[in-house]
Amino acid sequence: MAALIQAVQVTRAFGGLVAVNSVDFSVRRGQMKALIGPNGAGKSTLLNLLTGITPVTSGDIIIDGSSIRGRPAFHAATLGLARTFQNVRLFENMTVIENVMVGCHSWTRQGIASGALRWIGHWREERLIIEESHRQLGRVGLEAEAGADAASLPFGKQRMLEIARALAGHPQVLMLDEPASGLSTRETAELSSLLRQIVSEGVTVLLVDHDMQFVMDISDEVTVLDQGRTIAEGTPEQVQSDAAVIAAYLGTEPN
Amino acid sequence: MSVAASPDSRNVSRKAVRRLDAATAAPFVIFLIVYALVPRFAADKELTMLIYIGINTMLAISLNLLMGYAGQVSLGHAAFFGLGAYTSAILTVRPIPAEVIPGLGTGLGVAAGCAVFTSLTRASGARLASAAAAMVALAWGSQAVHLHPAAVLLISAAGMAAFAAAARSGALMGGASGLTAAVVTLLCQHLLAGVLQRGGASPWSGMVAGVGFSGLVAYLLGGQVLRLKGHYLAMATLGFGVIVEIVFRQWTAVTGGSSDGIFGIPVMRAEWLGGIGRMTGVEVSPRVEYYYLVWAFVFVCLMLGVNIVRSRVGRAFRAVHGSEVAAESLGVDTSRYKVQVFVLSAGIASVAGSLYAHQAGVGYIHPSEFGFGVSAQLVVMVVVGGMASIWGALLGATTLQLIKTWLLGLEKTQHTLFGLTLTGLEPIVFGAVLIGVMIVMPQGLVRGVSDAAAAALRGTRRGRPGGSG
Amino acid sequence: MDQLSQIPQLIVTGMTAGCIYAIVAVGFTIIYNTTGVINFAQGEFVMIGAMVAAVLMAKFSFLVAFPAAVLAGCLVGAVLAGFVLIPLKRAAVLTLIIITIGASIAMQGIAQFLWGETAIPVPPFTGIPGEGFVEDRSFHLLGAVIRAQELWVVAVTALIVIGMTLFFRYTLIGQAMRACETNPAGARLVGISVRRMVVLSFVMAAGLGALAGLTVSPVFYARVNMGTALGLKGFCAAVLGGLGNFSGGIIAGIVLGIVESLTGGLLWSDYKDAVAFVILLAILLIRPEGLLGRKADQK
Amino acid sequence: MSPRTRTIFVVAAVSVVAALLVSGCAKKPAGDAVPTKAPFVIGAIFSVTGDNAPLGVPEKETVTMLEKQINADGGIDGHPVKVEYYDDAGKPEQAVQACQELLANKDVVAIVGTTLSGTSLAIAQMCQQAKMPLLSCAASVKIVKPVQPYVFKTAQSDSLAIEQLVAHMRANNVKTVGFINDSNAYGSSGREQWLAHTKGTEIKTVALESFNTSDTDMTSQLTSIRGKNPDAVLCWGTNPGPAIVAQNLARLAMKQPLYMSHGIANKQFIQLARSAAEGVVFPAGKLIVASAIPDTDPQKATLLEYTAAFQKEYQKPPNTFGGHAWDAFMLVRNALDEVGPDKDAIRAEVEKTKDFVGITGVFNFSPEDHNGLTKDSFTMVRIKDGKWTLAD
Repeated sequence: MAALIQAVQVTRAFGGLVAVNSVDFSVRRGQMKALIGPNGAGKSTLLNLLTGITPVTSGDIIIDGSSIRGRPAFHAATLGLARTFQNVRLFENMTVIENVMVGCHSWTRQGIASGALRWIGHWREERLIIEESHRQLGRVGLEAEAGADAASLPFGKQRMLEIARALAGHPQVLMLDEPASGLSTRETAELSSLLRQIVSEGVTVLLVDHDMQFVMDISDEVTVLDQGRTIAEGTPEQVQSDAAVIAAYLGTEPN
Repeated sequence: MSVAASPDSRNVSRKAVRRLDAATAAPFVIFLIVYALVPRFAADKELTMLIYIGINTMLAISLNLLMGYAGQVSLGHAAFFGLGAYTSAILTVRPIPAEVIPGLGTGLGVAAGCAVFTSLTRASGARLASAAAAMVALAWGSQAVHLHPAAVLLISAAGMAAFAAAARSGALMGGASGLTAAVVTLLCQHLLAGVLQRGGASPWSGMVAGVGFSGLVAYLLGGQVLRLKGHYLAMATLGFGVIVEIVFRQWTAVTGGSSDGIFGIPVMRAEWLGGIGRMTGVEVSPRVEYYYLVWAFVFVCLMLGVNIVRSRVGRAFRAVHGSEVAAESLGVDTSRYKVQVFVLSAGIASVAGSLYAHQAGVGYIHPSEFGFGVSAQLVVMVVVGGMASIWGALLGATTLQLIKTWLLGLEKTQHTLFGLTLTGLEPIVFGAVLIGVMIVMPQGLVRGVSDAAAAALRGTRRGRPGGSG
Repeated sequence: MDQLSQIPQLIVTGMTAGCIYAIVAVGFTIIYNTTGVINFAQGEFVMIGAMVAAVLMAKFSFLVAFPAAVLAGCLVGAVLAGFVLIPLKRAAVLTLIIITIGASIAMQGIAQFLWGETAIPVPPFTGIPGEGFVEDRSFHLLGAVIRAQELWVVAVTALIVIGMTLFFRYTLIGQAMRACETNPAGARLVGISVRRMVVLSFVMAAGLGALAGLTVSPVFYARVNMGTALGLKGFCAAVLGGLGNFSGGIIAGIVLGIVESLTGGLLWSDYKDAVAFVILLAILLIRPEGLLGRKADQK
Repeated sequence: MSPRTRTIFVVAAVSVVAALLVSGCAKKPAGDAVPTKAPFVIGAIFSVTGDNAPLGVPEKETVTMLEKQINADGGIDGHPVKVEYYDDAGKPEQAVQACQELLANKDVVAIVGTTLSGTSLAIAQMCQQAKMPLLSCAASVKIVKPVQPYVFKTAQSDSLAIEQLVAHMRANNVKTVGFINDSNAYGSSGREQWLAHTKGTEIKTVALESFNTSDTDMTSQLTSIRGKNPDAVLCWGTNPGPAIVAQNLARLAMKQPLYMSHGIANKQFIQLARSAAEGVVFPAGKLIVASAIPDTDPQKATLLEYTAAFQKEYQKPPNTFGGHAWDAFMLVRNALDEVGPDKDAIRAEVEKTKDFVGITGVFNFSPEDHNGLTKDSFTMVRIKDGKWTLAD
């Protein structure tokens, strides 16, 4: 199967610091892929590169056949990428459901005049947006909080809301940056089942985490990053027994 | 916001959308009733005050869209207000001197060309500046040798195409922008000369021209400036505002400068709106008619504002405020929406400016009315009313006007305190009120008062079981 | 070109204005660095220093007037700090900015109420006592006339620059103030009282402003409406120098003063005041982090 | 902020407001003599605050003084005079609202003011439509040209000052002039008038510069003028700008004679400019040289009387601007005396006024001339030894 996301010899330097160093990386369609590595390995940077938020210093990123190099960050979303953030980035000035409604932005079209003058297209689309948003909220169990201020949710629910918001855009790929961090055991279990369900619906998932346990349970394939380079790639079992991985983890983090 | 909870029922969600809109419609109905009836109870004095409140409300709405919703601070908003007022006034009473027209037309043409160029190629900074320089050179060159208009168009388009190709920006896009520049230049020169010949345009066309001009300026400026954040953006907008005011003061040939300003600006008429007054049995003076005109615009702005913030694009604006990165990750073209809200905001401010210039019984503008102080006051109106609140803009503008009127009265009665005549108190009280409101109700009056009311209500409820209520 | 021979003179006068912009910029920077607030009342501190000095000079010796002027500035700074502090914890930056705008309007109003709107002449520090007034000494240099007071302005600026550098580099309090903005929570953890630092920063900025005001008042006169323009230009300088960057602000301030003077003298005096802002816009668009600021951190 | 501090703050704020309100309700001390008839109400709008307060404050002080005087003398025909004061802070919008307040008061028979041309122009149309006599104290000729029946002004048009200046320059063989003006309303108006007046004459303007009201140094502009080497420098502005110009000029060692406008006709200029004020020549109303003008001058007595009264009331000398307000107020007073509180009659009466000896000059109004002054209302003054003397 062709790769949905392909990073070719991607490098990113901040001043003198090379955070990601000529990494080749790909995600296949329908996969649940994980990207792991100790703290400071460059995972989040790589994710930011893949989603176009941070421009690459060199190399190229191809999503569904087209390069996003030099394109503005929102372009990746129009190609079917959606993501969540390590430290949740909700729109705190909006309600829960409005957050998800923004998520529908990429597949809706009504412009400012339509909204201002309440043209027929606005009504039609707004209905779709509300339906979709409720569906996504229901899926993550936030239906009851739809009208609440997003900032008032407890942390665990904020994470879920962020996922719902990302899914509302009907993405081909969902990228999650440390989704399990800060979640209780019960919440983590719920998250696992939600992710499985998402994959079963045909959405590709890319997980970034440093928590091996959580990742190993659910992913099909794992890439391990350390100090900006790929050090291992394979099934969870292969990776877990990889000497370099063990060294990297033991060397930096007594986990 | 109460949204029904059955996700799969189309019926319910349709109702939900409708119900939301019905809920927001209620205040408008009240507004319309009050709007129609006010002149029955208000004299000229109150109407004048209301006209100013109306104009300020429009300004506060426009700034609130930009600042409260999209999170882009502007400390130079009075500039757009002024551009609207001056464009309107100049076209109606102070037609531009003939010798300035070629240059002005060229300027407008090049600005339009730049707008097309930057929107097609996303060029900015130095690249845009060099494109502008190329267009200016082409325009001057072709005008200096008095070519046939068709030749001018051709040369301009071809020249820019060549330039763009050389600068690797795409020959086609360069050609399009060159063509735009030439077309707009010729058109503006022709129109301005026509206006000069006829001795002035009508106020309505002045208003339209003002919106067009302010929008163009906002588009060009916004595309560049809105990349900045926080204090830098505030500073850049402040700088823009100051520069525009200085131009109003100093470009005497066109703006009349700061000695006499522009006076004798004709009134903007709307007889049919006066009809509302006649229906309620009021004698319709020019001022009453103007009141109806201004508040009709306020109504439209309130409605557009309320509709926009609750639409797809409005949510995108607010998302930009919440988190630009997150918004981008959801496919929101943040730079585009920032420019869009900036242009929209400038357009509304420009309309307010035209209404200000064409005011019945006054018809006077002066550069001092569009300076930094006014910009700061607009920010205050927005914040006092409440950020991200369209109706709050109305409240903010009203509150400030009431304070001003109260202070005006203070001078008249010559209060004394401890033997001192209290005169010139306005700035002191005004400053103190600002600080007070910000400390006590940093969320603005709407939130502040409703929070306080809610707290009081809770207090009495809590007291009731004890029997003390 | 006779005009070119005017350049030394233009530079000298530009330098005087530039020094004041620089000191105002330093005031902005001090407050910005400890609180993250842009203090729009900074220019009014200059006005207060100048006015208090001018009013007192009429009756007392400079030995009384100068300390009193600086003290008055510090006091007003402390009061303003109080207003900013009350909501500081939960307030948006914009709220704080508006508080300073309100304070600036009120301060001008109070000053006008107390002292009226007329400009007050102030005798130069080292002048020749004349008939009813003190005439300033002046020197000739490269075709430019330099007044003694202008040397005082430059000297005071230099003193402030050196003082501030030493203060922030070598004193504990100075370092503590810097810690507050970078990481208020951390600062609190190690026992720094953020509140006290905020008050201190306002007091310092106000005192410096007042010092600048009294130094420059013999050249510019003392006027209650002198603050706004100086504040805005100083703000320009602070931004051009890269917000939060001391030496940047000072250099930018002086350069701004000189460029302004040169443009006014050689090109268009009508648009002299726009120069600072045009430069500001241009620089912001080309280098958003300011002329001398470091590249924005890439977190 | 703890709830307690907030409470304290609110209480403090409320008490301040309450104090203001209470003090407003407190009865004002009654005047010396209280005539019993219904008062005549006159509106007054001046720029008491803001950049133009140096003009507006003496105007208001003059009117306050006259109000007191008239009431002490038993009022006009037994009616006390009541003035309603408004401050427009130099802002057109505020002037419009103040004017609207006055128009709403049915008792107001005339409006005196405003201080500035801009604010006067902003309310002129409104007063005309409401048929309310307006006696502006501002200079711009556009206030009364074209003539609107209800709009008058008592300040001399700048053109009259320029006529005097030009005459003096001709006499002293000045052919080329470097012109510099404050970019505020007063200065730009002077510039406009100057250019219009000297266009096509033998006096050439070789340099044209401007500065801002809040500017603190004009060396750059003057340097540029020095480059053109004119026969004389003419500066048009109100304090302190012209004082700075004089000082900068002295320091640039420019030897050209320095002309100024009537905007510097007050002691402050001499205080500010110090020795640089020496030798400055400017046109001024006769007020400042009242004691020096010949006894035959019809204005002399009035001028000395006003100077003495003002000095007694406020312990400071009056200035030209206060004089404009004196003229405006007294014109209304005389009209009231003649025809009583009827706006149309007052207007007609003011328009008929002939040979009214005022502070600014001797007024002769007519339906075509609502200013009523000639260039004789100006005289040329030279500063000598820190004093005003009549220039030759």
